[in-house]
Amino acid sequence: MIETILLTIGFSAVLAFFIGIALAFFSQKFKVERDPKIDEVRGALPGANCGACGFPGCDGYSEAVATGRAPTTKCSVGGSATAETLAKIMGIEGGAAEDRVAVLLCQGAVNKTVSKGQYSGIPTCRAAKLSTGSVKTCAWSCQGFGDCTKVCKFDALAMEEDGLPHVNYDNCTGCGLCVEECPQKILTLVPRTRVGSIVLCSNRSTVKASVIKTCKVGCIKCELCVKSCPEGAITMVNGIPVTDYAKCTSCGICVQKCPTKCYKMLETDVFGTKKEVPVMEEAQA
Amino acid sequence: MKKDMTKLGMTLMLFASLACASLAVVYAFTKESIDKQSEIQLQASLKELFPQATAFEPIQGLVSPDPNIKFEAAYEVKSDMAPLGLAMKATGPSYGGAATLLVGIDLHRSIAGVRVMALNDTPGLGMNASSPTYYVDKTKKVTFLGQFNEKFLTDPFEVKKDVVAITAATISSRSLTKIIKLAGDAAIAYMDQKAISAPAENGASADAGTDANAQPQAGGK
Amino acid sequence: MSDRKMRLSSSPHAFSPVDTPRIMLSVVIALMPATAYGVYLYGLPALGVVVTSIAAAVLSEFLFRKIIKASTTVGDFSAVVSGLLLALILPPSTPLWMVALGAIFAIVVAKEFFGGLGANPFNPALIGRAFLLMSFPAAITSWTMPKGLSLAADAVSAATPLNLLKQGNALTDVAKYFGANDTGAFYRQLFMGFRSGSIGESSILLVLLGGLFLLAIGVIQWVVPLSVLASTFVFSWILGMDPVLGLLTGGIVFGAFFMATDYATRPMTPYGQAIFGIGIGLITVLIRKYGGYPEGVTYAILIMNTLTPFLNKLRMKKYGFVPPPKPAKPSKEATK
Amino acid sequence: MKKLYSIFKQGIIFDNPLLMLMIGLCSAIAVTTNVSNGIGMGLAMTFVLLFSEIIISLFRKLIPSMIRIPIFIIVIAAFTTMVDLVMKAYFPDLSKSMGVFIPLIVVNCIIMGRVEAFASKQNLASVIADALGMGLGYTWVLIAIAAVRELLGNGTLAGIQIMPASYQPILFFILPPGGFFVFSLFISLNIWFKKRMEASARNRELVAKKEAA
Amino acid sequence: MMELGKIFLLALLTNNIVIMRFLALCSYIGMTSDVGQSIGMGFAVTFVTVLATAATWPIYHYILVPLNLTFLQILIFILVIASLVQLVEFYLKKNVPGLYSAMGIYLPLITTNCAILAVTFENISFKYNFIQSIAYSVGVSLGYLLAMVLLAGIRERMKTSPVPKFLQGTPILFMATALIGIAFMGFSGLIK
Amino acid sequence: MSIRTFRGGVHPPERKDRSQGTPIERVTSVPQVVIPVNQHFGAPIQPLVKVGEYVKAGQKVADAEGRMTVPVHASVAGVVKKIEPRMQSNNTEGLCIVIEPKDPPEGESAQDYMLPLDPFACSKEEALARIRAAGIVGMGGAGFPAHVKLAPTKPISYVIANAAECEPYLTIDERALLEIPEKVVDGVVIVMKTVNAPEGVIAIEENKKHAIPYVQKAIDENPQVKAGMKIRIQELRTKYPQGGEKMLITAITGRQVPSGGLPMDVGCVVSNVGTLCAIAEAFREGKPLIERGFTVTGGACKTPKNLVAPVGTLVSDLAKAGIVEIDDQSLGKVIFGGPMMGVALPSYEIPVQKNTSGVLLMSEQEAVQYEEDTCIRCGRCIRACPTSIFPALLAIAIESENYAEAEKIGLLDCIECGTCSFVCPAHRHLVQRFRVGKQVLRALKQKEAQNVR
Ligand SMILES: Cc1cc2nc3c(=O)[nH]c(=O)nc-3n(C[C@H](O)[C@H](O)[C@H](O)COP(=O)(O)O)c2cc1C
Ligand SMILES: Cc1cc2nc3c(=O)[nH]c(=O)nc-3n(C[C@H](O)[C@H](O)[C@H](O)COP(=O)(O)O)c2cc1C
Ligand SMILES: Cc1cc2nc3c(=O)[nH]c(=O)nc-3n(C[C@H](O)[C@H](O)[C@H](O)COP(=O)(O)O)c2cc1C
Ligand SMILES: Cc1cc2nc3c(=O)[nH]c(=O)nc-3n(C[C@H](O)[C@H](O)[C@H](O)CO)c2cc1C
Ligand code: SF4
Ligand code: SF4
Ligand code: SF4
Ligand code: SF4
Ligand code: FES
Repeated sequence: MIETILLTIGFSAVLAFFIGIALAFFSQKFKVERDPKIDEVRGALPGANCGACGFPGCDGYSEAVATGRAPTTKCSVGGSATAETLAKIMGIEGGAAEDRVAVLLCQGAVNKTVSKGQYSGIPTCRAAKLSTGSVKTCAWSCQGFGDCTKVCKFDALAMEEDGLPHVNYDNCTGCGLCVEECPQKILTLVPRTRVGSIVLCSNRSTVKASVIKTCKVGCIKCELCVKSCPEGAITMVNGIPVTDYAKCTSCGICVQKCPTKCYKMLETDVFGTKKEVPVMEEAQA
Repeated sequence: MKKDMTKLGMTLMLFASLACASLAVVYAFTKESIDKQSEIQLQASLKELFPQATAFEPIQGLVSPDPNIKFEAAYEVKSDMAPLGLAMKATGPSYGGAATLLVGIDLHRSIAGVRVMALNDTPGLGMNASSPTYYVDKTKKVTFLGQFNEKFLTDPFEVKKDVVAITAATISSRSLTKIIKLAGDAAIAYMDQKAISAPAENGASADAGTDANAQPQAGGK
Repeated sequence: MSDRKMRLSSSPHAFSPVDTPRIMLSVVIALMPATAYGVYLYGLPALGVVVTSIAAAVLSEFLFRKIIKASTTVGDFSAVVSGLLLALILPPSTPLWMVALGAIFAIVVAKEFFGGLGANPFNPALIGRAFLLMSFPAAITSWTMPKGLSLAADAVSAATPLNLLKQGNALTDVAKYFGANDTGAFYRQLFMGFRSGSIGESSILLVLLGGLFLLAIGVIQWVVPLSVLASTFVFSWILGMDPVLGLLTGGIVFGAFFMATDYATRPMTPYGQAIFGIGIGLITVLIRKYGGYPEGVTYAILIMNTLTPFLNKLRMKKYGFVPPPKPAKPSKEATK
Repeated sequence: MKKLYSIFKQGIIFDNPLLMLMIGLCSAIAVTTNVSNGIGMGLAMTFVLLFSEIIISLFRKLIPSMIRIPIFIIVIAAFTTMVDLVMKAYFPDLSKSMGVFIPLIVVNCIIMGRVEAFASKQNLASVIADALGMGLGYTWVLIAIAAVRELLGNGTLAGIQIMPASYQPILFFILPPGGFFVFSLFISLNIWFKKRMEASARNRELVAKKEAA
Repeated sequence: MMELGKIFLLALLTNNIVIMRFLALCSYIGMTSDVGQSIGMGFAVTFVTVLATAATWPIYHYILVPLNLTFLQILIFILVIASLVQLVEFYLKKNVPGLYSAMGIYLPLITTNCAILAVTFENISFKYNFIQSIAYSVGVSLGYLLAMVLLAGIRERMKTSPVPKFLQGTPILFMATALIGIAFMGFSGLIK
Repeated sequence: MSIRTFRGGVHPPERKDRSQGTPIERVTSVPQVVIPVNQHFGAPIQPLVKVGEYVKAGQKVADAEGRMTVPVHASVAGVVKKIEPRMQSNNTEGLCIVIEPKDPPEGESAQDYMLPLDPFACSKEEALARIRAAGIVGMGGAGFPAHVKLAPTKPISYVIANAAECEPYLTIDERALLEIPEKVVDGVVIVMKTVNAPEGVIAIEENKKHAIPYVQKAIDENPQVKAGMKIRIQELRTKYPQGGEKMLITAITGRQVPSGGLPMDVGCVVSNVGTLCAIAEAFREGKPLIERGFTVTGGACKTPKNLVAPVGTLVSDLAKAGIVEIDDQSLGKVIFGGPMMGVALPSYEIPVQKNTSGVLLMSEQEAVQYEEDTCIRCGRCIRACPTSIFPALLAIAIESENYAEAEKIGLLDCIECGTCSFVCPAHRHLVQRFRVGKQVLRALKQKEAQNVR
């Protein structure tokens, strides 16, 4: 018995000693070959793997950052905090990534717009647009099949009863996936801190009569906003009024003047409204 | 770095030695019992086949005529020096791989009994061969292996003729029957060669008597 | 022009009248002669099996989809086809509760769990049969004599031709067992369908009739059945078995026309289908010759089902196919 | 004490190694053809888990991180061997029917996972709670699966005839595909259960919020 | 020769390590989301299994048995396999970087792959000689590869099919394996 | 003469009998025309006229520089009323010039045609310039600029006149063969001369066999043919999409247009019968493409007929004028083009364009629409697809967003003929999926190209 034990100990000691040395040797070897920066950068990223940075997931981006192939500000999910950390890791001055959120530039709820016909086909915005031009008579309207909601990885978009996607600004990270997905290009990224007025309509038709016919909340090109703005901050660009935020003082005159109520104040009407108030009820009131 | 590595090696060595040492202790305590296990099982089975036996002497030189079936061991069974028969441990292919049987052959050139040492067939089908509660003859409560008791090796040993098959396991039935038959034939050849045969009348009748006690239904055959 | 909304959709705006229910019904129709003959041969028990199987299949599909709150699909009749096919490949003496269990397993586990019609990777009816075979091997391998053969009014248990052959009986003996004088007569008898076996497979003639009907109306294509039958014939022959008998027994014809052709589980591409069929024939023959069972169509088809996703990759060249420019390897050729 | 209990509870359902974490699956299905095997395997596994965790936790400060994996392996392997030897010596039948699965405890992902994630960081008491919780979580699932399979597939439980004699065993359940089948349903059941628990927790939260407001 | 073929086929089909013997399930579930990946993993495992057999069989028979240390089998084998994996990784990285980038990501997963350990144990407990052990290990690991690839194929198919919610994810993979298993029952009895 | 065809395809119910027998009717007076500025495949062009301006029929009203542009002409003489976006036959709003007919001032002609040009006396450049100046685009559907197509960069061995008209319902090409075969033949010889092709083929489906004698006669009487030019008639099996140019080329020459290639890669030029007539008119009469023939039919159309009307005529105006009687009660779907490839529109207040070959007014019963079921993997689509791509597999690849696989299967080779959707027993929206898929794939490729740069 003692013999067995001694033999065992001797044998295992020799074996383990060699394995220990070998392992230590290998792990040293690996250490040298790996760029520790990649891991460090990877560790600083939020790990959502959303691809908004334009690289295949967080891993791809961290490699690109570590090798200096990509700027440190591409991760919109992590926002400025991440950008700063990355900049620190890379030892460079980091411009902060802007903290933005998605805003839907259309208020064409199903009860405010006119459908073009009885569409039947693949229930996605892209397919509907391709086959019918637009399922509503407004060619710029939200198609209402929620392609955008399907790509959002942060549960920030949901189709509501009114047939429009609603953004939950608490969840939105400004990754812009929805903006890219929307075939109508009516979602846009707006800095979270932006103040001022914005037109929630994308109808670029120059024919006033046709806008009136197609949508109750469309911009009818009356240009009252342009004319009424005391700061001269609003100009018509391509058939749509555009606010110059450098000039806009949030006085709210344009919002009041707009006959179809498609001009809104970002800080109160857009970001201010909580999701609990569905647009449908507002319409009935 | 070198020092580092040596330190790591030493730590690992320490752990390994400790682990192995404790293993060695456990091993030393269990060794005997493990080694005995298979022997115990074999002895127990042999004893079941030949209750009066006092000695099992390993014998050599039995070769199977079928390359698929191997005789792993053979024993001459004795009761106080008087031969009782042979016991063969034979392995051959069955439905789910190798099957190992212990076949006892008595001096009357008939099967004294069969025990399963290893079988890997389908549970509920082929495995029923080793089940003590699966009866091929429900009225008489004869198990699949039980039907071989007292069966003379001059019989044809053909499934579905003189051997009742396990339902839906004809393959297992046939393979096991074949192993039994080959083992039996080889044993008889050996006995003939060594001129081992039933000694006095009374001894034989005593044998038959005990067997009949163990398997009362076999008396009908 | 009125205010009514026009219909809008992508082209085309016209559709063929052949839809899923119609296809499934045509399979049922094609199976009718074989079913009727099976009922004629084995009487009420066979009818019971058929009715139970179809009812259990349809009902379980309906209830399952209700429970998971999916749309009801019994209207496409695919469950009827599966249920009927399952019944036809079971022995007529199968206890009805087993039949029902098999049908439920087939529909719920093999089909609905995977997403329903068209999404199942394995042939539901065959999974049902394999499930029963492995669960109750005794019941699913006990056959009865057709009534007409024996004088007894009640079911008489019997062996099937393949069973007898597997047990090493000579062909002539097997022929005698079925009351045929010589092998020629025996072949003819097998072809016409007077013998023991599963409910639907007895008469090769009627099965062929149904199969040809499906071929004629374009529900199935010839590639799969032909490759199955041809490879069974060829491989039987190569392995030294009677190739004609190989086709006449063991449900290979039935399997080739009705089960290997199952849309959801056979490959969709012609090359894939050819290999699929050849594989079925080969595995069937291998199982018959070396396997644990006398008959292997069920497993042959199921095993080939596992390869379907890969066989689907064997596409033909598309129209105007231009081979992608190969990375030039002139140096090697030059040295040769 | 409460903390220990919650650690213990975690392994039984919410972080059940088999159903939720889905590690250590191999042994789970293979040995569950009857309940005795399930119990034996569960206990063997719990034993190895418990003692490995204890040892690692005790020595955690002495183990250099660079060679921690080999050391874990050595410790686990040592205990596994002990179980193997003991079973062979005193439960030969059980040992035979579980075959290679006892030695395979050594690569069972559960043990490695727990040792790495838990034992190498926590104190002795939590480690024991964790090991027992995980072990019990593992064992009950094995027994439950085994019970279903044995009952339906053989009509018995732990070898004792339960179903009436007229019951026709459905062999499918004790054959390998039946193992996968039963296990699959177990997982989906557990996922469903967990989802329901989470939903009701969320509901409670919402209600609480509303009441507060 | 026949014997070797039988050992190989039994291990490959009839007693398929994953489908009939429930081993290596972790990577079976984890690494089959696409066919290419499953093939990569399969070959990596095949390579390591054969190597492990070639290493452990002599160790057992020429070191442990003479020294009467067979009870150290588990410990020694697992250590040998773990080191082997590391060694292979190191070697590939340095000398065959092409293969490494294709196979490297799978290697760490292999250490805890129970199939490899099972094979090395069974080589001993089935009393195989060296050549038979190699045949067995090739059969088992190609069986693993086969199972991986088959499931990957079905998974690819299931990507677009409306699997009921309660089965989505892992449950349906096991369900698919159950059905593959039913199909594989056809091989049972084929090779005896 | 053997009947030729291609692999795959279907034979949907023809329904041509409804309008087959009615001779072409010329519509001359319309209350207004709405002329979309962009009617061609290529770069957009700009209006050249202002609101209130008086224009003559045939006067150029919009044009722009650029190879892939084609001018647009006023189709009636009158006053430009509006220039604004209107719904066009492709379901989108686009800039249209609205002209109200008005007699010209005393003494002036209402027409502003070019001078006739002898195609056999002019240079190739002059001929192409004439074809462009006449505003000719492909009238078979795609609206591809004819002057671009007729300036191939590869040698051409066949000029094929596409008179297959494989779409159900449509009969206008058939009527052209019966009524003005000489113009068709003239068009063929002009094109042959322009592209320097040795052989011309007029491809006719079997179901229009009765037109062959007329065409043969026109061929025999054509002076150029008499002078040695070679034109023959090829009969084709009646099968959709026999008129697709790839299928046509394969049926006639046995050659396959390479993936991603053009007909000229296999030495062919394919032109629709209407296009050929328009070319003939542009040379012989100097008349730009301001009129086109089309079939108005469908279950909700009480007066199925073949019409020739000024480009820009609103179908609703035809209805108001009683030229076409429409059963508004049963009308369910309005389609510009044939039932297999046409575009469904929200109303029939839509102008007829240069590439409008038919207006289908389908009744509700005809215009059935189905919910999509899961694919039953029957393989019908695979057998029917004329390009031998695998629609069912392609759809799966797209659904699982595996665009690399989709491209490999042949997404970009799909000609969107709709055969697969037609035959699908599960009513899968296959073609629509491929259209969307193409769009996404192209976007992905573009993105990739940008990333590389
Ligand atoms: C799942 C399954 C397991 C089987 N297991 C066995 C077995 O263990 N032994 C056997 O001889 N046959 C087994 N078989 C095979 C059949 O039961 C048997 O080969 C065949 O039906 C011939 O049986 P019979 O002639 O007894 O009816 C099995 C079959 C299946 C489907
Ligand atoms: C499609 C199909 C598949 C079948 N598969 C099997 C099988 O795998 N195993 C089996 O024993 N019988 C199977 N059968 C039943 C057999 O064909 C047959 O009833 C039995 O094996 C004896 O056949 P025989 O008449 O050719 O001897 C199947 C029948 C059909 C129609
Ligand atoms: C599926 C399909 C069907 C077509 N059918 C016809 C047809 O019947 N007649 C026709 O003239 N052009 C048809 N075309 C258009 C032709 O492919 C081709 O574009 C046309 O003949 C070229 O002539 P064009 O440029 O003069 O229009 C079809 C195209 C496709 C894709
Ligand atoms: C030609 C044809 C063959 C079929 N064969 C089978 C079959 O063998 N088994 C089955 O369960 N269903 C069969 N079906 C019915 C249906 O396709 C089956 O329920 C699907 O497999 C379910 O997805 C068949 C249908 C057709 C049209
Ligand atoms: S915003 Fe765009 S993507 Fe979202 S539902 Fe509307 S049209 Fe679709
Ligand atoms: S709403 Fe749009 S921008 Fe915001 S997180 Fe979702 S996808 Fe990204
Ligand atoms: S639409 Fe495309 S995929 Fe469908 S049949 Fe036509 S070419 Fe083939
Ligand atoms: S025709 Fe429809 S159901 Fe048939 S394979 Fe094609 S897509 Fe699937
Ligand atoms: S791979 Fe076997 S337990 Fe994880």
